[in-house]
Amino acid sequence: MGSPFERLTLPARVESVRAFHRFVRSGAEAVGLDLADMDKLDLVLEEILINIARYAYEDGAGDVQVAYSTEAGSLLVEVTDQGRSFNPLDAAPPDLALGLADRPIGGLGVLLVRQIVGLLSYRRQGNQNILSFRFPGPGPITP
Amino acid sequence: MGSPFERLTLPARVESVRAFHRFVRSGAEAVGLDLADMDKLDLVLEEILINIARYAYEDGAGDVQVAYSTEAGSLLVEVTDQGRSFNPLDAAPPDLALGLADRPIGGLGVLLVRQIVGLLSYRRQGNQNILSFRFPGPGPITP
Amino acid sequence: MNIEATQFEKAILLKVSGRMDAENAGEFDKACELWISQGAKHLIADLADLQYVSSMGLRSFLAAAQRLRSLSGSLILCGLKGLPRQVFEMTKLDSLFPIYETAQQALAAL
Amino acid sequence: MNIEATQFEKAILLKVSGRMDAENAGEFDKACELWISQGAKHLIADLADLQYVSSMGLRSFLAAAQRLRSLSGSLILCGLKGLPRQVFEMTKLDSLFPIYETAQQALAAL
Ligand SMILES: Nc1ncnc2c1ncn2[C@@H]1O[C@H](COP(=O)(O)OP(=O)(O)O)[C@@H](O)[C@H]1O
Ligand SMILES: Nc1ncnc2c1ncn2[C@@H]1O[C@H](COP(=O)(O)OP(=O)(O)O)[C@@H](O)[C@H]1O
Repeated sequence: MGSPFERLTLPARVESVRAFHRFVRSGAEAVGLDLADMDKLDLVLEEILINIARYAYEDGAGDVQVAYSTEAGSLLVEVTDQGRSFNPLDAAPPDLALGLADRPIGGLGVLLVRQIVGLLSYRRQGNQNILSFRFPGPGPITP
Repeated sequence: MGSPFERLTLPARVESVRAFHRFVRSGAEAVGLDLADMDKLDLVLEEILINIARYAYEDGAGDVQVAYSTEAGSLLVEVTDQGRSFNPLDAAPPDLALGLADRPIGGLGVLLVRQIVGLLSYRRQGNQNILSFRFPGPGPITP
Repeated sequence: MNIEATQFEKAILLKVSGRMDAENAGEFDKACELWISQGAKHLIADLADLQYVSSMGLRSFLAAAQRLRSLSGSLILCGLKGLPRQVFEMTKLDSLFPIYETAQQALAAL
Repeated sequence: MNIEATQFEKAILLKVSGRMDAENAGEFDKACELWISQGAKHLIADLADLQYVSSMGLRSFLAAAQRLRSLSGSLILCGLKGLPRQVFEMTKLDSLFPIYETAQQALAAL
């Protein structure tokens, strides 16, 4: 079975994102992600974390936990918050056909996550939102 | 354990590549690869198959087999030939610093495979070369 | 992230390098505001050495472009490659900006 | 793959669309040869609608560029995005060609 999860919990704030990036970097290195994939992983994490910081907590203060586990060639990442229930898989996609003048400034974070991660899983467990995804670039087969 | 392998064997010729593309497409769809990843998978396969067609067999004629298995969110691909022993992981990388006039026309196939697939596994088994790789885009976690 | 500005006759060239994320995208906003307040009509963002950009960076590019457009100017991009290129393509923002391959080309076209 | 040629005063624009693979890259070689034999100095390959290119296609681009260079001409690329862009970047071929964002920009620069 998979290796146990490494976990880091920090306040859900913009200023925590880089610390989470450094935290998952060890896992990314352990599974041999190349630099391009590491940047993509950082991007996905940043988008999820920024949204939690901005939208999850009514009073604007709360924590977020990032956990990862390195399984055979693959990084499992799980992001957990205790904010309002939000399933990004149900979010309406933005209208990408609008011209410059009409294009709203924003609404692209969830889209980027879904495009990069492909399939994403979401579950609501008690008062928690748990988003998870696996991050290998196409990898080697494992016997 | 993983699902059993689907297998297709064809002559190692340029003209077989598109048939192999169609063959792996079903596996790619089964694991939910998006269109961008399918193109990357096609590219990796084409590069490997073209090289086998061009270099593997002394007398220029032989077969190649592509096998795939769809495991939880991940496509395992295995390419087998009976040609001369060739481990692409040992191939010297081309010199990418050369200018237009000096740049050899070629030598980029193995490089592309290694860059896209990240880690690749090779084994020589009897008289066979077996190249294998896993092709998920970053995918969902599986319970 | 580092932003290096060079003043040309018809535009300001902003060479943005490194990583543009939620924490520092505001610096790009400020650089744009500064040059716009000094009368610049066209800003050229050279992204050839930009390694990473998240959606907070995209917001900044979009906001600056809309602001300049309302002043009959423009935000022009060049050097778009790697992950930033992919991010612009995934969000279809690449169709909303004048884009040139190099800063030289962008300047020559003004 | 489809190749559509348009003759301009200073260059031939070849709009290459679809998938360029080992089986059909030779058609691009032939199109280039044809125009070179008719005296074309500069060919512009517009790849905006090229969805896929493998290393056999890269060979064709490189060969045409070297051929044209020896005739004091050039192979100019434009519209490079998506997977083809990534393939050019991974092989560092993007540094060996004059590249423009659009065919219009490429033509204007000649
Ligand atoms: N963690 C979250 N909790 C609640 N709502 C969220 C969360 N993440 C995103 N949203 C909602 O989804 C919308 C789209 O998010 P996103 O695509 O990142 O764009 P933006 O944040 O720029 O609006 C947000 O405007 C917000 O309403
Ligand atoms: N299946 C193979 N069997 C034997 N030699 C191979 C095989 N694949 C590749 N090679 C060798 O590796 C070299 C590099 O291959 P590649 O990167 O695809 O470039 P190219 O085929 O254009 O030379 C080839 O020139 C060939 O010598």
